[in-house]
Amino acid sequence: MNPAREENPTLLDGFRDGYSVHLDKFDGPLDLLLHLIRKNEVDICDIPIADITRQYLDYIKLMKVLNLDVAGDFLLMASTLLHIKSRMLLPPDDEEESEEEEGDPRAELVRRLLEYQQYKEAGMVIGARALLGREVFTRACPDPALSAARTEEGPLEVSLFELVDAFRALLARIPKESFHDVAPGDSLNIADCINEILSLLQDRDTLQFDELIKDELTSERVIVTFLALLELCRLKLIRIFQNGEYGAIWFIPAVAPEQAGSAGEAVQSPV
Amino acid sequence: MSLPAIIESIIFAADAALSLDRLCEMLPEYERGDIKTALTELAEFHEGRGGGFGLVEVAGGWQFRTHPVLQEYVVRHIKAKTAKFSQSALETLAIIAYRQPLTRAEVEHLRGVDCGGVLKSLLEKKLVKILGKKDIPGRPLIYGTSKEFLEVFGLKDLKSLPTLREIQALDETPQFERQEELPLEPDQAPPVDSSLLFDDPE
Amino acid sequence: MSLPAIIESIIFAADAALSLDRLCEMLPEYERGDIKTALTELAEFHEGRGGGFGLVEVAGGWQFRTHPVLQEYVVRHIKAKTAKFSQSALETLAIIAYRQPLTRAEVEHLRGVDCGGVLKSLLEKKLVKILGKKDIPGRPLIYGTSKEFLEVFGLKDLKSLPTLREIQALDETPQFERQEELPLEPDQAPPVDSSLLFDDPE
Repeated sequence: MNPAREENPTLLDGFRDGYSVHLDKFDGPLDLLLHLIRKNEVDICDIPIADITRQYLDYIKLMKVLNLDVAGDFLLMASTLLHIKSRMLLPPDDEEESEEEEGDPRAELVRRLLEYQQYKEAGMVIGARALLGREVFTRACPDPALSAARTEEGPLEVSLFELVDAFRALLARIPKESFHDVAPGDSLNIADCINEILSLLQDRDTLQFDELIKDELTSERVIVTFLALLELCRLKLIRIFQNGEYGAIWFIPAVAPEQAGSAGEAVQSPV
Repeated sequence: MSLPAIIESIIFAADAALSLDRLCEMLPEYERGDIKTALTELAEFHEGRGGGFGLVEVAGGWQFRTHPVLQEYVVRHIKAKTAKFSQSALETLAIIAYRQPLTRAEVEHLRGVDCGGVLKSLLEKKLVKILGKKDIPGRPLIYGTSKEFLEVFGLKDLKSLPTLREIQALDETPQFERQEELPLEPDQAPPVDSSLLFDDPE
Repeated sequence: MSLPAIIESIIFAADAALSLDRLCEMLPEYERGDIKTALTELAEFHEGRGGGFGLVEVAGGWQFRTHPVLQEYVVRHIKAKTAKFSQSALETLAIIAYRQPLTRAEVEHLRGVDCGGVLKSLLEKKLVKILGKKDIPGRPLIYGTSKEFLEVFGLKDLKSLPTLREIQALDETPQFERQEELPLEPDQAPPVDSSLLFDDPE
């Protein structure tokens, strides 16, 4: 056992005194650090970094002893603390000072802690409000007058998350081979690109190839855009023009938006 | 809090009319007679103030109801009720959004059920539109999402649709396994009686 | 029938909060100014009469709601939602509420911990919504709070959230210091005088 622990009260001594803590309740490394700072009654702006680092590491060991999952975030913070501690032990280096001397190596951590503390408290304050369904209730009984007539539907209300989630649930349900492109590669894929072109064409009649790639002139982008255009051409959704040799490539929607005919009838038509 | 206020809040939040018996059961700390008096007084109070609703006794229970004379106004609201999406509408819309342009047969292949009705209602709601006809035998119609679709979902363009991968990423925790061996000092943590640690002070 | 009574009946019968705009739409025969005045007067009247419920402005709309102090009695008949908010859920919500729009990475930077799971459950509870994508490399999703957030937390709008400065000031009063000694779960924080926090209909 580390003899130093005898002199310095640590987190573990706290446990022996019957002070109990919900080990798994620390909401991340910043939360744990704040707890240690409060427990040691030190100034957040002047953290005794050696002490706090030691207690922090003790805590992580404790989590390991208890076979709790030590999340990567906790370990990341441990290395940050050790880094700060080592920088504070070093005598001030003149050269380094000129480069990046912002003063205290703890400054960034203190800033994060203060900011985190703000939101932690804000969370407690909003959580203490009188919440609908918990402290406050609305009328649960439908008015008889309302149940009499339910006719038209009002505006649609659905969230984007519900839409994606519905799609995700669907994908989970059906066999993979039903899809031609289930898992699009990285950020770029033809389907996205087709969507992009279609949405641009909703507002305008003509588009230039260059416009589609101007933001992101990479070979991947050019190829994907080109393939998307070929696909749209094949589907006869767009037509492509070129103003002479080496001229700009233009394309226009092949079908005018309103030309599609009556919706109801269209759906009924044989597929 | 006063007994009438208590009774009012219970009846207000209840999902059906409440009988005197039931109210007495819920408020054992009050006399039945007092509860009964409070109910009558409340009913009289609301009738007298000429507001939009009153406390009435119906089918053996007490309930707040809007006044029949105001029904004309109350019913105007019905049309404002926001429409909820059915699961099948949502699924179909999702398929079209993520796989457009595609035909009805392709939608149905993915969902495994007939989608004519759902598709029709999506077209009527103008969330989906016909983009053209596919150049294959039968020349089926090709569908895609509309401008209204973007408006309903508050999207700037189709490119802003979240990808599946992004939603799936919410379930994944970034891994820091490699750091496992990082900074901890080699000495062992002291043995701790772990039963102690979870002592809940509450 | 008087305008206040008409408005009262419409709001009372409605199954969601109704905005001033919506009310004006439904009552084209009345002036917007008169409707607005009637709403304020109604809210004051209900507050003044000390009944079991009041008219409050939430999420940009008006709705009758029970008074928080009567919770104890109301739940004798109906079940309160036991959905508790964990500390991480509240922290994440607070960050999103105060800093929106922001990405998952930004939330995680502020909390110092992975937030995928929390974020997903907030999305599922509809307290948080996807606002779109940020125009930076990788085009990450950006999040914000929803209308449901305002409804559940009884807020008129985002501006009625206490400012972070006000919250800090709270922390400096001795009243908050007592929490030092408490177990670390926010659920067990002492009940804050809810009348303080309940939005007065204004």
